[in-house]
Amino acid sequence: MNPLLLFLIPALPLLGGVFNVCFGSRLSPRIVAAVAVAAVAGSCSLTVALWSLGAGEGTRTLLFSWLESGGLRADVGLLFDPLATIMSLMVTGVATLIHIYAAGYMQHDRNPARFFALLNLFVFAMLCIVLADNLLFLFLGWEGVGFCSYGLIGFWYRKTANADAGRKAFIVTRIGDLFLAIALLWLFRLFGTVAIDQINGRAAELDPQLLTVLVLLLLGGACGKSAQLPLMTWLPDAMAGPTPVSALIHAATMVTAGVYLLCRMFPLVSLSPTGMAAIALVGAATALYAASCAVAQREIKRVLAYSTMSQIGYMFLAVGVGTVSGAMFHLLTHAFFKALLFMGAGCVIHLAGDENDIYRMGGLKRKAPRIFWLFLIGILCLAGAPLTGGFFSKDAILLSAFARGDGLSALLWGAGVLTAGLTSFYSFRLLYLVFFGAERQTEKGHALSPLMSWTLPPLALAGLLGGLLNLPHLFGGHQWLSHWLGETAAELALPLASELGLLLLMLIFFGGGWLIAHLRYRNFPGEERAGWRSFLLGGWHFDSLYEWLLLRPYRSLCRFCWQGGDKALIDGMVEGLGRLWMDWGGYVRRLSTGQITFYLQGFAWGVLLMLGWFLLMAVK
Amino acid sequence: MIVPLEHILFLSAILFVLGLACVLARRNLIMILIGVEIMLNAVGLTLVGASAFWQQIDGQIMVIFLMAMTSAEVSISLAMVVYLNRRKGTVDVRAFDEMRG
Amino acid sequence: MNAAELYALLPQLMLALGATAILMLGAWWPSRSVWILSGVVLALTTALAAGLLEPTVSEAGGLFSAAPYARFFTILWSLLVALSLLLSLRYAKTHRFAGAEYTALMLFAAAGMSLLSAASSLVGLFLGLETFTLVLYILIAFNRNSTVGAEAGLKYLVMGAVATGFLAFGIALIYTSSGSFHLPEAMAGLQQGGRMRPLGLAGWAMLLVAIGFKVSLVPFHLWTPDVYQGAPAPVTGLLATGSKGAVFASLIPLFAALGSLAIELETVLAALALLSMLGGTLAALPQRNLKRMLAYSSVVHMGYLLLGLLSGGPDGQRAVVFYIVVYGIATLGAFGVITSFSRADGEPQEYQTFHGLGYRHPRRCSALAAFLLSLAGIPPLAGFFGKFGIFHAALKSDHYLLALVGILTALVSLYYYLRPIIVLFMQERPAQQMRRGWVHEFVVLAVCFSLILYLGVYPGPLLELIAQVLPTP
Amino acid sequence: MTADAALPFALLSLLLWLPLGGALLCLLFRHSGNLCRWISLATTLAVLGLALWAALAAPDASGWRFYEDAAWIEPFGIRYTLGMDGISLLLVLLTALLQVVAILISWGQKQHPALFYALILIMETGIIGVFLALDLILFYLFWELMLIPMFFLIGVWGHESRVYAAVKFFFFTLAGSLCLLLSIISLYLLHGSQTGDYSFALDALRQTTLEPATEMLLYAGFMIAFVVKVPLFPFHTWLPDAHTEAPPAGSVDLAGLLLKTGVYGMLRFAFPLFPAAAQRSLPLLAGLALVGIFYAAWIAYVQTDIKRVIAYSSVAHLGFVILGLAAWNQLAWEGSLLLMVNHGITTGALFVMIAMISERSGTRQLSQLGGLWSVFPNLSAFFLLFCLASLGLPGLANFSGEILVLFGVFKVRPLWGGLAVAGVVFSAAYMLRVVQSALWGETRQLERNDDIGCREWLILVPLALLVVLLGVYPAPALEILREPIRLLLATRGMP
Amino acid sequence: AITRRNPVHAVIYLVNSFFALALLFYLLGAPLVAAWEVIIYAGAIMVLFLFIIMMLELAPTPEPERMGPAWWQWLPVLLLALGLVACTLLLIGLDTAGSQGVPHWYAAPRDFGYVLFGKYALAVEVVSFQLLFAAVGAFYVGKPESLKKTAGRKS
Repeated sequence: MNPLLLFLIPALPLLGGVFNVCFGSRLSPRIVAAVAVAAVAGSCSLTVALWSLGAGEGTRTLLFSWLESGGLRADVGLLFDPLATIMSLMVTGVATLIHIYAAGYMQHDRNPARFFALLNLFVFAMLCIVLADNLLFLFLGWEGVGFCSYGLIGFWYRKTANADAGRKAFIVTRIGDLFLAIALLWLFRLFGTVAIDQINGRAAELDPQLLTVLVLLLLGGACGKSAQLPLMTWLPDAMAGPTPVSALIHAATMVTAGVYLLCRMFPLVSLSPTGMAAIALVGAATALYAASCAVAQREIKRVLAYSTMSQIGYMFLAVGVGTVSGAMFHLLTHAFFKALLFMGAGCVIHLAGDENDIYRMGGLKRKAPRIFWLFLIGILCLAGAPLTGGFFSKDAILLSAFARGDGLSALLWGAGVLTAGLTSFYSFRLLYLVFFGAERQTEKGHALSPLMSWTLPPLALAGLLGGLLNLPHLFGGHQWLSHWLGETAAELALPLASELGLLLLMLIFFGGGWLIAHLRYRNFPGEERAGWRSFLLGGWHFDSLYEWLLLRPYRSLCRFCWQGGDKALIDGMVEGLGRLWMDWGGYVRRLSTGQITFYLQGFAWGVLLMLGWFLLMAVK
Repeated sequence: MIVPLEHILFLSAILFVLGLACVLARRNLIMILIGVEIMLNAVGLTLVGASAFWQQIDGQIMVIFLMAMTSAEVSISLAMVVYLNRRKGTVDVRAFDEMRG
Repeated sequence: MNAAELYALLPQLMLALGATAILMLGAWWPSRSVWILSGVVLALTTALAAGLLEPTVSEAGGLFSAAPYARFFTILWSLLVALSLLLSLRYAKTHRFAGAEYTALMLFAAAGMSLLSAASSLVGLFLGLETFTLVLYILIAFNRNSTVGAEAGLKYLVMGAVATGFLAFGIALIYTSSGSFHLPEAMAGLQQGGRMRPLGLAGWAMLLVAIGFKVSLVPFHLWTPDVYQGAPAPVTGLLATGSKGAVFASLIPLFAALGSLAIELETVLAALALLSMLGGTLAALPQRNLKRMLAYSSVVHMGYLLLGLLSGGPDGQRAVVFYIVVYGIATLGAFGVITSFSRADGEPQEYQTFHGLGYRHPRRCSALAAFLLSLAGIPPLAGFFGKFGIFHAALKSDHYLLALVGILTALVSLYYYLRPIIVLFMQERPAQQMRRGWVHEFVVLAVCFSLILYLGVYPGPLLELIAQVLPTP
Repeated sequence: MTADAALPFALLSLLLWLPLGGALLCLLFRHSGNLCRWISLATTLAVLGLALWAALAAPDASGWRFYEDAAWIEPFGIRYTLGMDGISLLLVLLTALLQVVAILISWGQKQHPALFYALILIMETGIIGVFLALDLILFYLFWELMLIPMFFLIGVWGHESRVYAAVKFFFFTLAGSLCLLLSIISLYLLHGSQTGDYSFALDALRQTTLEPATEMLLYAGFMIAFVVKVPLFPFHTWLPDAHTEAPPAGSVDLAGLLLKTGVYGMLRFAFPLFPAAAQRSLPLLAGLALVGIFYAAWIAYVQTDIKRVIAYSSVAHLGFVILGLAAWNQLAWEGSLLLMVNHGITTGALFVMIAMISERSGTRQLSQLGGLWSVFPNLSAFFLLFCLASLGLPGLANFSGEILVLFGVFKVRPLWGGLAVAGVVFSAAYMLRVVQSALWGETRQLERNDDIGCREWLILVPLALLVVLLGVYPAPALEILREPIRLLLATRGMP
Repeated sequence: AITRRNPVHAVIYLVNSFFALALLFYLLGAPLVAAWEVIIYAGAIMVLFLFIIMMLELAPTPEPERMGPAWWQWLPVLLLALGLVACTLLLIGLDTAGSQGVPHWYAAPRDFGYVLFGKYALAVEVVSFQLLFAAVGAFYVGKPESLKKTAGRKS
């Protein structure tokens, strides 16, 4: 098969996007949506068709040289290796479903061209990240998804809050990008190339301390994109976008790009223990933090957003403890069930009459039983109910952490387990509040488009059965994913008993969370006091902290530079100089008094001075 | 030898400065012009002295030109004085300061 | 005196005799335009004669040189006066000038200026200078309806008379010291053991006062704005260009004759140049009257010229002569625009009368802008190469400080040159309509404008010509 | 030396004087604004065509594609020497393009149209002259020639405080120019006294041997002129005023072209003439550039006038360009020049768009704009595109230059590079603020409701295509630049 | 002469000083110049001055006392003058030529005329033109208003 066909994978969404940009506003919404869906679906089927190219070392292919100058060479080139295949399949697959869903979701929108164009472009950019064979091309995709996310979060731009959320997302992730860019520059300085495989291959030549710095920089980049501590504040706000966007970008794909990046660079990353520890620590901390926040959220999508953050924390943890397959495994399952949950949430919001607040929902189970069941599957996966995809992937990560055996790992493991409990609690809290109890919503709901409801089952299926991808030996699996990714060291050196014990522990935490949620929210009265919840609701008030710590000083700095620096100092100096000349000019001018006698005295003084000077000269 | 050249020059210099002082101090237009005449006469003295010193006639000839020139100037100046006096009714130079600055 | 010498001075004689003839005939047949136009023709003929006739002797009567250098300036001043006369055709009509007298005086002024530029002796210098000074006394006060004109005339007269005294005293002292009026001998006679004799120094001090007055160097410049403001615009044009240029033209042979003794005067000249550049610039900044601004700007330009003179050498001299030409054209043009805007009740001088005028009278106003920019030394106008030459010469002769001050003042001076331009073109307020220009005025302005542009783009030929006519090898 | 022997006419001279001819025609037919419009459009298009034709020629061994030399002012040793290598070519192309845009954007000029078009054309001659001249005085002449038309463009057709802005612009740049003149003359004299050959030719003057102190002094004189024009912090304050007050075409020319002349001057004259001094000045240059990147971005963030934001963004971008120059290697220099071209296009396009927006909304205040997308989706889409390009989104024009600069800088000075990257975040902050206030939110009071018309499409589509093309496939431009830059870097005294 | 308040007195004093100067000229061997000094300066110019003064004083002028300088007006001028005198005298005194004597010498009027109309013939021409134009100018400027009007109409 012609490797150049690989370029069609990202190119199809690009073409779709460009088509909709150029002509979308003149075509009917149906055609627009159809083009978008077709582009992504085509890309998905191509991925499947070209699957074989990705085996083993993978395939490298090159279209043209993007930037070439003085030793730098950045191609538009793809690296279709196992990691990329699996990721691109996930991206295109989930994206196809979400596109279809979106076609239904947006069918009342007057002009969806912008939406679908951006969505297509997003898929293109995401595929660039996934498939890029060099870091610069990856960076293109990296920024591209950032922009598309910006555009889509603020899609309903009339509300300033939405646009603000988009901007926040863009800028906060850009802070992360800054680190990635520095890492990129540094790597080029060190290796003279930006090709991923070369960098990975020669990473061992580097000084360990330098390596640590590089890894930390990469981590910074990943944190920004994946909403990890401390750059996580944008994700909850990003829920202002349309739900399919949240599902695609802020759950399944873009936010996992950070994880993907770290996996991509894993040969390099793994060489720095400090860096790895930092990654794991960030992951675990974020997981715990986000889970704690999710407990108190009131908006359905914000709950999911925090849960996404928390789950990505797990993935970081996985990378940090050295299991790429674990990370990728959780990434995949999470993509499925979280997309499912978001899309389900979209349906719920529709049904509840565009109501977001879960305290004002309830009793939806009777109204839409099918959605309930699908949502339940998602919740179970998220909470880590045994035998669901989420259960296996999460378990694999915790096992790996536990298996490392050192103190830090134990701590991380503990955090992971605690998080699992919290996850279970807030998942079921969500479920109960939305679907059980009395109907609390005031608005009348809309009917669901079939396009919306029928895209959920495949995802539900994928979520449920996702575990099969990397079924551990304990359950008779072959760990297909690990093998596909070429990870041989994934065999855990744990005794079976402790493995089982750990499983049991997980089960206990799952059950405990469920139980508490059941007791508290089975028949929820409607409101609960704020108190400590407001602290969690506000995400530990990180936003205000940043506002006080960074934004306000920044704004004052800006204003100071303008008024103080430019206007007062530089312009003041220049204008002051001008005024000085003017003033002196005024004095000199006043010498012309109009009096002849005075003018003649000027003569006399002049001649006196000259004579005096000549006298001095003559005497000398 | 009659006198050293110095003495002639001293005398003419003093005369010149006296004329200048008159020009500077007086406000009456006519007095200013008289001051100028004194200055020019001092110059004449110098020239005649120098002419004698170098035993050349050129210096004296210059004095003649000076005189001719002076008379031309004086005629114009006095015409101007008459003209100005007719316009402003005064010969005080302080009155002529319409333009300044 | 013989025929050859007379022949050598034919152009000047033509001017003087022609002036007399016009004066005489004008008494019998009073007509304004006829005499002014015949004055123009006469001046042009003179220029032609000076350009074509090759004199057989190099010096006439030991007073005036007939060298190419002198003839160059004869042509220049004749042309200048021709242009000024052409320019004043309408002006003379609106202000009811006596045509024959006016023409005769202007022509005689041209004769005086060219005599001054040609002077090869101190006597010649004195006579040339006095000739046109006398004429200017009258011309400045020529407009008998104007009080300011009379005041200006008075100021110039009194100051001029005193300056004449200084000039004569200076010449007398130098003569005393050296025993000769003829420039090379007179200057050589000042030397004593490689230094200048004290008497010579005293003489030079007096001489510099007179020169400083004529070309208005600080601190002898105070009369300048008043006289510029009061005098009729065409006369101011002549005063600003011809009288100053002629003095500088005469200074070049004077300094050339001085030779190495010039070092003695250097500090004083440098100080004068410095003061002129700075003082003129400063005083011009707050001006709101175009003529006064031009007066102060001329002070600055004289500072530049002095800087060029100070730099000496063929480069400096060439730069000075070129600058005189370029400055003359631009200044004449600027006053030409003022002339053509003038009305019977006065000339527009205050900036506020110029508001937005650029769009009512685009041709004249753009010409004015071009002249001002040329004075400011903005390429591609001729003023740039003028300044370029001066700074080039100054740097070549290691006058770094002066060159720096020159650059600085050139920068600051831009402000006052831009102000009228801003007023002309960048003000919303509709302006009053000015007089429609006469075709004569347009001809003059067009000539000045094209010269400014031509010399700004292709100054080579003129520079080469100047280099050829310079007095010293 | 002449590569254009095959051509039947002097291409460079034609390129140079054609706009001036157009300007004279405009002034001649000044009573018919419509005719002037077409004359100027035809002229600029012809120049563009010529420039494109010039791009087809191959460079000769010494790097010149075209070269012309003629005697001019013999007494001073000034010659009329024009030369076009890759750098000039690219910048001339940019000039030709942006001038067409400038004419098109001011199509509806009501106030004194003839003079307006004539001035734009005169400025084109000046700018092209700067990019082609190889004799220092000739260069200086064109350098100043750009000034007067710009002064009038700002002063006559500008907005509220136009006179202040025009005068400020004139003074800042003239102050620099005069230092340049002083340096040029001194260098000429030094060279003349050393070799006896008084010449202003660049090639000749490069052979001058200089004392380090003298070299530094002369170099400083050159650099002040260029740095003011660029403008580098802290000489930049004329720019926001000039930009804000200038009419659209003026802003386009100012941002797109005039600023470039400063950088070009450094590359073509200051660095090759004084390589050692240039080397020593690099840290200072880089420091100022870095400060400028941040400082300008910060100030841009709190501006209320949309034009001022873009103006400050220009300062920041030019900071990147200078930083690239300071890195002194092939990579960074190619990046700098590419960024310069890209910045010219994007910022030019942004000013064009601001003009269109303020025509419709009647204001340039960010606080009074809003919700434009719902009324003018096409217009807004273009605006968004150019804003994104300006904030350095990969795949669009600015990024390709910026990242090359960063690579080049980081290669030699990691600290500078690392700091400069941080500037990117701030650029996103102010650019998005503009997008936010203009496009999103509730729609405000508008004066017109029509989305972009035919003429505007004609302006925007080529610019947009270029922005994308230069972002995705800048190779042709880099190819043109490669050889000249290599030659520049390989010259005497340059390490 | 310079301190007199009344210009007439000043002129009379001045004539005195001219006579004295003429004597000096004669002593320095310039009899012709001395004669002209008396004739032109004392005879013509001063008489002209007197005439003008007389003519103008017919017009009512504000108190002549005020026109004279007050004592304080003299002070800076006096200082200036003293400084100038000092400088000039010192400069002259420094010159070695100063101490040499002026020889007995006599410029015969015949030689004088010969030089004047031989060597300086051109200058004489120029001066004559000057005088002519000065006369014209004086006439033009001095014309009374009424005359001017008729002249304006005629020309």
